[in-house]
Amino acid sequence: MLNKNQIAQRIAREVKNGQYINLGIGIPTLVANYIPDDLEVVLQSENGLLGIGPFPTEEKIDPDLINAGKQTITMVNGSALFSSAESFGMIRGGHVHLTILGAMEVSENGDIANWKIPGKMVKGMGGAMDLVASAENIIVAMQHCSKDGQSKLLKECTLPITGIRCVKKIVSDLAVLEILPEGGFKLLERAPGVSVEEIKSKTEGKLVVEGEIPEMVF
Amino acid sequence: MLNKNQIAQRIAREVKNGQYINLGIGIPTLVANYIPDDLEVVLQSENGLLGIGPFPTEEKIDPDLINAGKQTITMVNGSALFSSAESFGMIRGGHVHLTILGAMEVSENGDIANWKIPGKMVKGMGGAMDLVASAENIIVAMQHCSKDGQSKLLKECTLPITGIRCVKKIVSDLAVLEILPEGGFKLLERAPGVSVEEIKSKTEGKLVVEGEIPEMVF
Amino acid sequence: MINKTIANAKEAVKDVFSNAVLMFGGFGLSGIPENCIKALLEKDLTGLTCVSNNAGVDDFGIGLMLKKRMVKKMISSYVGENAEFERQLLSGELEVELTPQGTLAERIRAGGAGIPAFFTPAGIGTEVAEGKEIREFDGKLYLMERWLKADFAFIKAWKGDTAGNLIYKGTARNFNPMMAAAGKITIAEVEELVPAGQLDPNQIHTPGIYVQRIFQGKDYEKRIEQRTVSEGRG
Amino acid sequence: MINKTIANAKEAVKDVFSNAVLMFGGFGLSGIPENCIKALLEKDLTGLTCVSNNAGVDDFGIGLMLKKRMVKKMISSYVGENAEFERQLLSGELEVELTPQGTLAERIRAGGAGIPAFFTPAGIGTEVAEGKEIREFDGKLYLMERWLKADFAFIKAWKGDTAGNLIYKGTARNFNPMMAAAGKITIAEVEELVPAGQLDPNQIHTPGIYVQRIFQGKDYEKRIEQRTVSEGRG
Repeated sequence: MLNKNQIAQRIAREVKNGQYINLGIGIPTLVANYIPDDLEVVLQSENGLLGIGPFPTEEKIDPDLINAGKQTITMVNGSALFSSAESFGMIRGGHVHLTILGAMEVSENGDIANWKIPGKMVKGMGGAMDLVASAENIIVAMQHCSKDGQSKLLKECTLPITGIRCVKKIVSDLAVLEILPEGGFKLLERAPGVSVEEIKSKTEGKLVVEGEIPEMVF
Repeated sequence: MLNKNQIAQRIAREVKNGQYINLGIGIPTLVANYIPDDLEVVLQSENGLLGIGPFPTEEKIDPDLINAGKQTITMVNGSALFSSAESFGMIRGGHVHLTILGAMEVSENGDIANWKIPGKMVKGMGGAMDLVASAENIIVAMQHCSKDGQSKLLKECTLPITGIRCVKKIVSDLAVLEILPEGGFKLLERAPGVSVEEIKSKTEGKLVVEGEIPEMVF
Repeated sequence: MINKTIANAKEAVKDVFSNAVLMFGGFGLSGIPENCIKALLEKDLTGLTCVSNNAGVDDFGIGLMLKKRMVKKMISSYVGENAEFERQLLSGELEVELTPQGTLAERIRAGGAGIPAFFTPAGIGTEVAEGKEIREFDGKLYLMERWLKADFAFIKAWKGDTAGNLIYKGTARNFNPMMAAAGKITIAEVEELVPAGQLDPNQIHTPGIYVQRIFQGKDYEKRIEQRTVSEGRG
Repeated sequence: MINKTIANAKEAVKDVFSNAVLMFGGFGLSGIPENCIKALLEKDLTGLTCVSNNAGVDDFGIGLMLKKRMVKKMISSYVGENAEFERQLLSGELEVELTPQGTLAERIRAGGAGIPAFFTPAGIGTEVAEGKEIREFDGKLYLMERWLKADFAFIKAWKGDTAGNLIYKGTARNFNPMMAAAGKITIAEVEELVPAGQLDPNQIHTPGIYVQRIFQGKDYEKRIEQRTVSEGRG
């Protein structure tokens, strides 16, 4: 089983040179730590920045410079600042190449649920619905099962949907899976020590297993 | 009969303190020369400037600073530059208080035709259709009759329309007229030496004359 | 040049009325009109509709207006981290219209730019799409969203001039520029107010045409919600 | 930071193909991509659709492309002052789609921002509205307009950096920022190209994400259509 950092580390391998990337809150934010130095990529913060740098030192904290998670940040050389309308124009217009975000549930046709749990206080969707409706490539970081062992990779989502037919790939604590255009979770890689059988038993939606499934190496 | 400069001078009297104004090409451009110095107004150029100043001296000509008529211009203190989308957002959003433009024909319900003559080369509407569809107050500068004596203040426009029910006031070479909400040209003022009878005979659309019609003073 | 300067926040909010629709710039607590919010708290206002990406926190920003029961309805994209908000929402005192963040930004931009409706893919297949017109363009589904406008828009900028031209700083820009255009009366508070002519016309983020009142604010707290530091370079 | 720099205009236009849809920034002759237009003239291209507010003049700008019969269709708001244009239009060699200037700007902005359609009042009651959906919102009539996108967008900026960030000057900004976002491949030519990090992030007009190629142009003529001077102050 992968821990949060390993999930982030594995997702970082999906990043390609020259990409503009939006990282969601939580595990996706950790992905930035694992992007190889020889790749030139630009991180977008949907509250109005291209070119997120590392967190600031204490002396460089600027309340006028935060990310979408409201954390204090810095800018890299070549950054640009803009309004929220411009920012979501970028997102909606397909200019961001890769979106990485968390999910509570994903269905076998790529629907995602990550914004609302019935009966719990609604916090709001923030920019998630815009991101999932617009990005050409969406990778989800998530736990394969709930705490009580229920699969979160489903035939159909049970929670309120954030977006439909949008997720391209999932990196869970157990596996890397691709969503097939015709529907179904295609198993690509296993977490170290996790068997295909375990993944099968913990995937409620249609799992497609073809040939040998390699184990991830860290 | 008013000459072009007098038409501009008369229109300038409609300008109120604090207004943002878009001046069309031709006579409307001349209006700027007659706005009293004690009025603070801002002139918008729809190609992306608020705060048009006077024409430049030879040394100050800047090819990167032109008005919508492609003339070299200057900026006043407090100017702002912006894109064409922002500029027409301003216009469409009703932020420009007063639009002054020329017309070939105006109908008694305020329709305006000023962009196309059938059989002649079409140059295009430029920003005129956006302006007339959006401005809360539109004043037209025009000749009352064509060169062969035909009225240009009509029951209905014969030329292709630029916008409907939008003109609020007309300053022609013969008169100042208001378009009534229920339709009709209400005569407000006569040009020096022009009689109500002459205006009547040269206005094809419904002319409303109530009481004494004062003569303009220059 | 038209002079939009007023004395202070109190004068800025003098004619704000109960049941008005108000917009507040800011993302989280960054770029919020602190001075105007304080001045509004001094007034007896109820039934307000507030358009703001977030709802402040319990003891700062719009959270304070919620506490005073001034707000009837919030139009926002994310309202987490606010216990008083949650209490009022669950008790039915407060109404909330949750809107995807990009849709919210675009609805406000549309309000300022005279676009009564537009199509966006955000929310297709979700409860956000319920009751809205769905249409296919070029093989993809979109839903129709309407513009948003306000009686008063409260804007926070870094620098401003007496003509109402504004320059924002960092990510404190966020919703401020669109809201400036979408307010019938737009009130800008700035950290530094200069005479018209001192700001480079080429660097203006919000042209003064959108701003009816401007004043230099004071005592900015600029609270940080998630103070995050790194030990290394930064 | 991603480096978008290329050597020159020739390299910039290397993959432009016949029948492509091209956008050209500029209003009149101000802010037009002079270097790229020259480089395009060196190529054997036909059947182009050109989106540009104007069509240049007979001997400069897009007018030169018309002369070479490279253009099949123009999408513009105003095409006056171009005799060759008139000749080709009357002879049926050239097709023109006239669009109100604000609608043109907004259609391009929509193309870049992922808005497939929007409503505008411009053109209601005119021939522009023919065949378009008309709808009433809040008591006023609007017509629906579609987005515009391009295979290649040619942008002229004042300063740019290697990351593709752009700053325009004066009214030479005009259509450039929206077109930068609406091009599948956006090519920016700038008067001054600097390393990433030298432009203030707060003053960027076009973020580099929209720009695929950037180079420093040369020999800018910047022709003036209406040289107008005053004797007095200025």
